Amino acid sequence: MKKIINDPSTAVDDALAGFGAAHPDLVQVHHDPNYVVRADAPVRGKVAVLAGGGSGHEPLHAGFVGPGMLDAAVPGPVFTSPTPDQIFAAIQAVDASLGTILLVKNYTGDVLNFETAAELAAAEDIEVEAVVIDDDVAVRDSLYTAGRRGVGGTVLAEKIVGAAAERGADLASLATLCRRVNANVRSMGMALTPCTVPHAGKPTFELGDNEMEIGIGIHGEPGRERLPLEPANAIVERLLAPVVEDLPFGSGDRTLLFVNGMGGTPLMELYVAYAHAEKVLAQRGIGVERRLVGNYVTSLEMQGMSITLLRLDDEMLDLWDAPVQTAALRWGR
Amino acid sequence: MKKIINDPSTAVDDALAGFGAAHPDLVQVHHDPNYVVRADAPVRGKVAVLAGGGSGHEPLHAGFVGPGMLDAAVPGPVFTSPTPDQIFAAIQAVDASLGTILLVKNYTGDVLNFETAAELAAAEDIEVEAVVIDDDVAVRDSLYTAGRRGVGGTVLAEKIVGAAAERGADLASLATLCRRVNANVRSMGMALTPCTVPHAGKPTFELGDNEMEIGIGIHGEPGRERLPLEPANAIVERLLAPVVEDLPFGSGDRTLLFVNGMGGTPLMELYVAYAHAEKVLAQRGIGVERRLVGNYVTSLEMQGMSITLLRLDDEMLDLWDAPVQTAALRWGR
Amino acid sequence: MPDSDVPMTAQDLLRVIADYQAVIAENRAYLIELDAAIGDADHGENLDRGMKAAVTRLAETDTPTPADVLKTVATALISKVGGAAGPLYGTAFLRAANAVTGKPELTGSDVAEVLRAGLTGLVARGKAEPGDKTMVDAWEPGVRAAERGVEQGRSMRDFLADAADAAEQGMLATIPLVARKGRASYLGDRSAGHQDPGATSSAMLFRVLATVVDHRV
Amino acid sequence: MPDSDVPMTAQDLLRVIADYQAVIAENRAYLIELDAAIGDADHGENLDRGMKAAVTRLAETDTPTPADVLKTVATALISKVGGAAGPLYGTAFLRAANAVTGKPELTGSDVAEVLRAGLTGLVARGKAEPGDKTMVDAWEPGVRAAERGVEQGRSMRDFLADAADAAEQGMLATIPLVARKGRASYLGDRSAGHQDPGATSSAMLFRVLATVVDHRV
Ligand SMILES: Nc1ncnc2c1ncn2[C@@H]1O[C@H](COP(=O)(O)OP(=O)(O)O)[C@@H](O)[C@H]1O
Ligand SMILES: Nc1ncnc2c1ncn2[C@@H]1O[C@H](COP(=O)(O)OP(=O)(O)O)[C@@H](O)[C@H]1O
Ligand SMILES: [Mg+2]
Ligand SMILES: [Mg+2]
Ligand SMILES: [Mg+2]
Ligand SMILES: [Mg+2]
Repeated sequence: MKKIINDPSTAVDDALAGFGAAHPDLVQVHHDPNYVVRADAPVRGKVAVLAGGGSGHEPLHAGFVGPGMLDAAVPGPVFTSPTPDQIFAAIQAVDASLGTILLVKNYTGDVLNFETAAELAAAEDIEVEAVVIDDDVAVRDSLYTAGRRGVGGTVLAEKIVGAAAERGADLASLATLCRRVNANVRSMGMALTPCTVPHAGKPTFELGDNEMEIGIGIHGEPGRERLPLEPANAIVERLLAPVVEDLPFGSGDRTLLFVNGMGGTPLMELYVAYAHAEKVLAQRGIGVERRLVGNYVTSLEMQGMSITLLRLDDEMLDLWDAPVQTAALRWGR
Repeated sequence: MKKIINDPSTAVDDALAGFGAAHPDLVQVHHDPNYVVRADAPVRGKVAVLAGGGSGHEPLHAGFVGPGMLDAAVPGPVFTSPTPDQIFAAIQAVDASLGTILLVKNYTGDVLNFETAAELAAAEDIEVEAVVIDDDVAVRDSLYTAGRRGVGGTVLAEKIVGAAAERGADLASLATLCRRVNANVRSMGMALTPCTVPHAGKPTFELGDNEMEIGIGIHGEPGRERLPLEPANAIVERLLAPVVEDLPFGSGDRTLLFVNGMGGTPLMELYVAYAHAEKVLAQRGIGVERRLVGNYVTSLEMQGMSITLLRLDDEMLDLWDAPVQTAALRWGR
Repeated sequence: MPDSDVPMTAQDLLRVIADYQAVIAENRAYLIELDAAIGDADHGENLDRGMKAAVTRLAETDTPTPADVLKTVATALISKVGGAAGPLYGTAFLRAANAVTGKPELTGSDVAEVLRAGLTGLVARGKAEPGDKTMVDAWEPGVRAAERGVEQGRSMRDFLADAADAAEQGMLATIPLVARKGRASYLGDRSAGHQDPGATSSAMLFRVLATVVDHRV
Repeated sequence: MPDSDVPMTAQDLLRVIADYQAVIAENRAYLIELDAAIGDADHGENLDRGMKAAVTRLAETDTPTPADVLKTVATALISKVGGAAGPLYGTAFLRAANAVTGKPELTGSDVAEVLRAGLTGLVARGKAEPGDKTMVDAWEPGVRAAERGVEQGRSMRDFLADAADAAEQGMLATIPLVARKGRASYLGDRSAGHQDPGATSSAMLFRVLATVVDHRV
């Protein structure tokens, strides 16, 4: 295992300390329990927006804490959901009496721990609403399974909901908005290489020199199928087809196209993919009005990418464009 | 070789096309010859700021094109300097009669090609000044060698000079400022893994599972020495010591600390390194007033990092804080 | 309950927890490996962290009742583990504790009730059914074997040994299954051919319980 | 110049360039490998791109003079190669062209002058001295051998063969050297033990020149 860390058992804490030191203008980092809040938390007069989950997906979520996006991020150990009391402590740190919305990626662990945290908050008369994000089309959904995973769509939901909260939307309408974003976003991912969870010490799976893994999530887990490596354009088409067909996206749709790297993918490759993705969508009459390209929802040092497509309406578009000031996303003022 | 590309011979062109498509608000991309200019180029009333070099270092340089930073970026093939007529075409595209400053990383190829481009420009009565960046302390400098390489310090120079140009500084004072930045910045890098140049098809060097390469540049080249892998804190100390001693930085200095990933390094690891770097500097009485953490000057998918330290004066600090609007760095307005 | 049967004390339970912690620590890498194959390579790390916390907290508790022991473990797991295993095992221990609140010792049928309550909690929380390739696939046969033993008037030592055997069989039976819950479900058919990590750590719990009772002096 | 010596024509030079392009294409991977060891793994790719461009441009030129051929190659290299090799080889060819402007054919001493002019351009541009582990280490002995041959009245065929031998010896002599110019210099002492890629592609150029002249009918 080759990592710039001191010890697998302190890596998350050390990184959080570094994150706090590197962004003193944006965030405050709390240790034991671990959470990250806006430098000016709790912000009076607005609903707090909180997201969390296992570590190893950086910049998600801490990199999105700041004006216009998240009030708090709650990082668990690597690929392990945070615990209820940790989440509850973060809720208490950001709640400003107008309630807190919890954005939860759909994994059994995350859902259960956030559920419990929400109960703890309710017991203290803090209003909370948890909304589950499940945008990954690689997973077959059904009442009898764990359902789809939350992946790239999470960033878009955090940005859009965060912007609405900043403008003063109330808890119920934020939850409705968040569900609307989730209902209109789809993702699919692939990997060229596995990643190594620090405490595991070796890669989660092995891939041959000429193989790729299709339908991965963001926890270094194996995907749905293993295929021979293909040129970028073929990979893009392979990821986009199920994304487009699932919603389905159709001619005339206005979209946000998000090409996401899994952590170890150079920008050059993401832009190669982006170029073709936009072309493929254009051929289907799907218009790309906003774009995001980069390593935003990652699996440690994994090489690979995911493609996320969000159908925009005027409100979402306006909220996407609204100012944001975080470590990983910044624009406007 | 595992990459999301279509063909080694089209990777740079494809990525540039994607970059242009993904950032239509910021840049225009020109193909054959390849260069990237601000969407509003040429910008009247200011000196143009141009940088360039081999591709494979993304987001350097195209990711820094936009208001407050570069007017043009000129990307060569992977790890190969662009050609003089390519650079000259970019100069012509951005020069607004107040001259153009060329920021050149100190590599024989870059220096020779930019030199020739400058001659071509002079022949057309375009005023140009080329300033060479050579901040890498891993390389012993002497009159009889190729001298030090330009590495992480390049981003800082581009930001600071770009901000000054935006404020209307003239060509001569920009060149002086750029030399001052270069005189006050030092860097040192290391790698955990090599990278694979697309046209070469295999890694430039091999590293054992328990080895790291110290004193690397940004071209996937082997470094000055190979050592057993160490914990993050030890690596940070190993990189910082020669950086601090070279200038030297001393107690009371105000600095910008830049922890840079080589392309495939997850943020978690960079923040682990950042945390310790700031501590080590504090112990020496060196104050960190500004920070940058991320994959900004990269070697394709290489895992590793470099640490860059810049001694700030009031003017540099003010220019660093000035608004910037590029694909890779954004703040203010 | 056969008259000869010695009830289970809080001390016995403390021993169970201590031994289970040791077993998990020993099998940390093994559980990580199982989870790497069809999950995210953290089950061993998660439980190891949680059980260490449980043991630490128990060391700070004076003269607990059986319910106190179970509840302390529950809260330690809930507040230290995270992931799916934390709330699931945590709920199981919490419901188990609630089932025997106030009792100074546990008879054989109390023990079977404790196990049943744990399973009920697990299912209430995780909504998994037998055959979904989860912890439930070890718990369910384990609990049923214990209850059958009680009905048949077998000794605690004997029916817990049966329960451990049944849990282990349930664990092995997860191998061919296609997962319908938890992360392994994302793999679809590719999840078949691998043993479920949660069922494995659960079978270990049943085995420790049987062994401690077996070795009582 | 021995009277028997046939002068070098523009056609001969076109053949040299065509053959050199083929040699570089064949040795692309080898030159990349040499550059990977002490540089950045692009020398073969760079020259291959440049020579292909040179050949394409020459195909568009009607009845050129020797200087035209050399100049076309120079501008193709300068505008298509980039890196260190582009301007260095480009300047060498440009200076070589300037040395024989207007001449319809090149005598033996013209050829030696062309080579000297190329080397002078190379050194003017790159500031390398013999022993710095660069192209110069192949060019310098190659040019000296050619000049010595002219002085001694040897035939063009013979002195170009000598020059190619000398260039190859110079190339091999780069192996133990510690680089003082170019990327290899960044490696410090670790650059020793590797053959310089630029010296290698230069020796190939001298060899192609000798072979073309040797094979003339
Ligand atoms: N819904 C569920 N009901 C019961 N057990 C479950 C459920 N989901 C997952 N599990 C169990 O949890 C185990 C994984 O636990 P762990 O790896 O610690 O958490 P995570 O899946 O969050 O990484 C699985 O092997 C499975 O036995
Ligand atoms: N200053 C110099 N003078 C002469 N030759 C040089 C000089 N610097 C580098 N070279 C030659 O250039 C070769 C490398 O060329 P190439 O790989 O194409 O360019 P780059 O070094 O820019 O990647 C080296 O092997 C060396 O022979
Ligand atoms: Mg997990
Ligand atoms: Mg090069
Ligand atoms: Mg797991
Ligand atoms: Mg090279």
